[in-house]
Amino acid sequence: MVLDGLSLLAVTAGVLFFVSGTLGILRFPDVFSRLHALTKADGLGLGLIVLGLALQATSLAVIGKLALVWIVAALSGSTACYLMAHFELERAQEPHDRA
Amino acid sequence: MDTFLTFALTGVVLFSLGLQEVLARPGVLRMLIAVNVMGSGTLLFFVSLAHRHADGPDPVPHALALTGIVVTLAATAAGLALARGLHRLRAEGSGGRVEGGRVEGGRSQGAGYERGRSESGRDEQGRADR
Amino acid sequence: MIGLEVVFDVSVAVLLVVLALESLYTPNLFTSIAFFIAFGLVMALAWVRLQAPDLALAEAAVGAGLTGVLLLDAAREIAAVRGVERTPRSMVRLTSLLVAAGVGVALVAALLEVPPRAAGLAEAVREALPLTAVEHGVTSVLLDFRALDTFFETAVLLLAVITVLVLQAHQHVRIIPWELSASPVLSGLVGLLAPVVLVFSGYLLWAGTHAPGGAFQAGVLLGAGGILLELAGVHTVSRLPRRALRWLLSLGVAGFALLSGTLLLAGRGLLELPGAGARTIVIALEIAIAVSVALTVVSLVVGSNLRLEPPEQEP
Amino acid sequence: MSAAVAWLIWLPLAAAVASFVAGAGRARRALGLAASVVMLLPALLVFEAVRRDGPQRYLVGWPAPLGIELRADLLSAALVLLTACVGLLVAAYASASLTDPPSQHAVDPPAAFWSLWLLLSAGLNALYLSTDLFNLYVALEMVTLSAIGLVSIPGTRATIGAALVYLLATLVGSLAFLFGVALLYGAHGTLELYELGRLLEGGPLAWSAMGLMTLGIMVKAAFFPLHFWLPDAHGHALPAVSALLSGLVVKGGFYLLVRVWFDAFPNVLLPSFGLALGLLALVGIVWASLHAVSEGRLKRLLAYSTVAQLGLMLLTVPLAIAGPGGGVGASITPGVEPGLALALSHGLAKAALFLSAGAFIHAAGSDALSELGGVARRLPLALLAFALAAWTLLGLPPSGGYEAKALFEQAAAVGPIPWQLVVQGGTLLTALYLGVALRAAFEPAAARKRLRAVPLALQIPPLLLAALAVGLGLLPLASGAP
Repeated sequence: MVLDGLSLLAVTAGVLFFVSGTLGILRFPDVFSRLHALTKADGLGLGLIVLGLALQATSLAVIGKLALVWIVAALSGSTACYLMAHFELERAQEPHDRA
Repeated sequence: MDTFLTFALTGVVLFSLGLQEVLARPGVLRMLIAVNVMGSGTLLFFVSLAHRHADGPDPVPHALALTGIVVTLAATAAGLALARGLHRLRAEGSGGRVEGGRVEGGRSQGAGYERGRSESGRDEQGRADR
Repeated sequence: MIGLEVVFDVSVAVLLVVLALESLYTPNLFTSIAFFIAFGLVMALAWVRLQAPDLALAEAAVGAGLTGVLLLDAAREIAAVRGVERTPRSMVRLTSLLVAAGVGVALVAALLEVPPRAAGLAEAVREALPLTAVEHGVTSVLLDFRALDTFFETAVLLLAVITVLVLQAHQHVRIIPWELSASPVLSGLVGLLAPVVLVFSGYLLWAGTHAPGGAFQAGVLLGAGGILLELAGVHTVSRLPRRALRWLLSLGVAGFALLSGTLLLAGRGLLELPGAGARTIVIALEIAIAVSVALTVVSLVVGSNLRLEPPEQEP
Repeated sequence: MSAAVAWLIWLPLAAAVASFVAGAGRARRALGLAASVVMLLPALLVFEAVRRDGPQRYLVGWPAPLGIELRADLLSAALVLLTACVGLLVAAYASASLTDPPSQHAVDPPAAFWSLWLLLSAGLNALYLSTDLFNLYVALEMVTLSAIGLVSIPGTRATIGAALVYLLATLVGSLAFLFGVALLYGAHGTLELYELGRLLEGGPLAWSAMGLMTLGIMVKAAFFPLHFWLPDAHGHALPAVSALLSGLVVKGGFYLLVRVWFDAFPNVLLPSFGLALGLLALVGIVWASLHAVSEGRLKRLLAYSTVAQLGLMLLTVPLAIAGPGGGVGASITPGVEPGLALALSHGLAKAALFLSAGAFIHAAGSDALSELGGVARRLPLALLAFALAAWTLLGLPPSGGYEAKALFEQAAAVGPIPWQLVVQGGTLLTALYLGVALRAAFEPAAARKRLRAVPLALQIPPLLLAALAVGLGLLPLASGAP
């Protein structure tokens, strides 16, 4: 029973972080702060949800797969965020040539 | 409102939505998006038919839907390549030199690929090759 | 707790329709594609709800991923220049609305006539499954019962690639120049991900015989890995010599042709797998399909005639 | 004997891979030609087997509901034979007309013709032989994508634009067809055509499934009013490609409509459906023929003629519905003989027309009718082919077209509506636009116009095709009921 309560708690916390990430995108003024909000909140949110699910997991393999999902998602998320920020930085300096 | 009916209805709605947008003839890219939505609707309807039995879904629609997804991808990829090709030809046609793409002579103006066509470049090559 | 499942189904269904509406009716093309990608991902969720994990794998990789990349790249080239969106005249929109609504109503009427409780071919597959080489229902249908469909499907993929390559030969389709300088972060990620993608697509291929997975999902995943490598500046597919590329692209159809040719010569049906050794045949066939799908995917997205060295003369 | 059915599908696919992979352009051409020649053998064997002892069934792997079965009756065997014959002669023309530039790209456009043509013939054979509805959908996609690839080979703005419109239209059509198939699977749990024919009764599901599938087929076969993509696609493509498209691909759509209407929905068919289709065909014939007469370019004229001739072929549907129903096991769907005869003679004649038009354009350097002056004297053989093919389309005595008209007369005499009057009217209009084309060829050559020499290899294939079209009349197809 305790495990169920804990995982429920973890998953709701995760969802809350996702919601805050989405709020971040809507509210923040420019690309960089939006990227920041999105990557941080979603990365942590996913981590919490994975934690919550891991508690329910029956075998170690499932926990391993969940952890792999989280690591790959976090890695690719932050790389994408870096690339977008890098591209935006370059684009922001040179004048806009295309609409 | 079990799973079958919910997703079957969604399939019908998506099919009609896509059909409506295609018939409204927006730009090429939007038509391809609309066609993909139609395809997803059709496959969703097909697979929801597999879910009308208590003990486990029927694998045949799943396999057919997988084939459907791959066929839709092939057609969309071909359509997008044609759309980009048409766009570049229009840009070329209107005098805009195309940077990057190697445009040799009359080649990209549409070599008819028929032996002995009037373009000089084509004749020598054809004859030399015989 | 049955209510919760229905709530979840209905919310996924509503989300699908809302995303489709958004994707079809937003004026800006890039937003429309973004919503289409989201639509693809929720579609994968719908496949999971319909207990079709194979389709969820394929939809997420193909529907959202690949089609999204192709659309974005085409939009970048087309919309960027033209910009203005041609808004269809109201008369055309009205007639299309009427026609679509008519079709929708007819289909709903037809749907009501579909028997709500039917097993389709589920029992037939379950009974015949032990006789086939694989335990997983979907893979047995794809590669044993309806192998002819899959044979034609690999031919359709080959056709798409031929059309795209013909256009690239005309230099009409400018290959994505990828101004992205191979930044250290990207090559770092690709360095980490490439082996994972390779191992995981191998696992997906192997799992296909007894669990969800199979040749197409593994092929698309391998293709995605190939695109990542091309993005990071490691030119694998585009450096392939033309002859080798053509061999690999047609490996799927060639594998099927080889198999069915030998079966015909042995007096069996066109795709009537022999009892003994059927499992190895299916696995070999899946590897051939996966490789050709992967190469097709990379050729469709990145294009393969990035000739860095001068065109060599064929023998 | 029925193994020949399997070879009919295996051979083009294996040859397509071989020619796609082959290095030098010459090797691809040789493989393509060789495959087209060898294809004749199984086609003849299957036709003979069907003519002698009725429809042939073939199990690809597992039996029907789970697996896919192939079935060849007289209708499909005849069209498979048509595909093989026309394909061989068009391949001969293409190997003479297409250049082989040294290979610089993964796929060099002219070399792609061969693998695309072989995949097209595999798709058509599968379309004619398969009895599984989803398999028919995938075969349709094969036919469409290979046709689109073939149209876009030259890479000019006109061909790529036409290929794009063709793709978008037929993509919507195939999804409509697929939704119809899904409905039928939902209702009866099987995809086998003839099994569904026994189970399906009238009702909202059957009508909407039939409606969707018919819409899909009409778009893919370019039946009036959904034919808008055809004139550009057939009008701008290479002559060899237009011959394949107008001669063969269009017949696939006609075949599928007949197969789906008469074998999947026999109990759902109402005479009013046939009437509606007949009226659409009537309007289509008149509309397309008028367009053809007013057309300034030769290949577009022939493309509109295809749309008009398709309308004529469709007239067999109302006749067959009104006509006496036959047993299910009949070797050919009863009442469809007129349409089949016209399809065969039109296939041969239209391919001959396009190939001879190719020879004319090769000489005159342009497709416009005004430029074709003096071609008649310079290219007697090609002109003879054009005239013979026109002779067939007009249904004059010894030709295949005459047989078709005769069959139409017999069938229409029974039915309530005098469809044969429409056939005669259609033939009159055909005479009009073919006359326009011939007159342009007989114009005296303009003074400065220098016509280029045309190798014999470009004139022989159309002549053979036209001869076959005329020779078709001598076969006992019409007289002896198979």
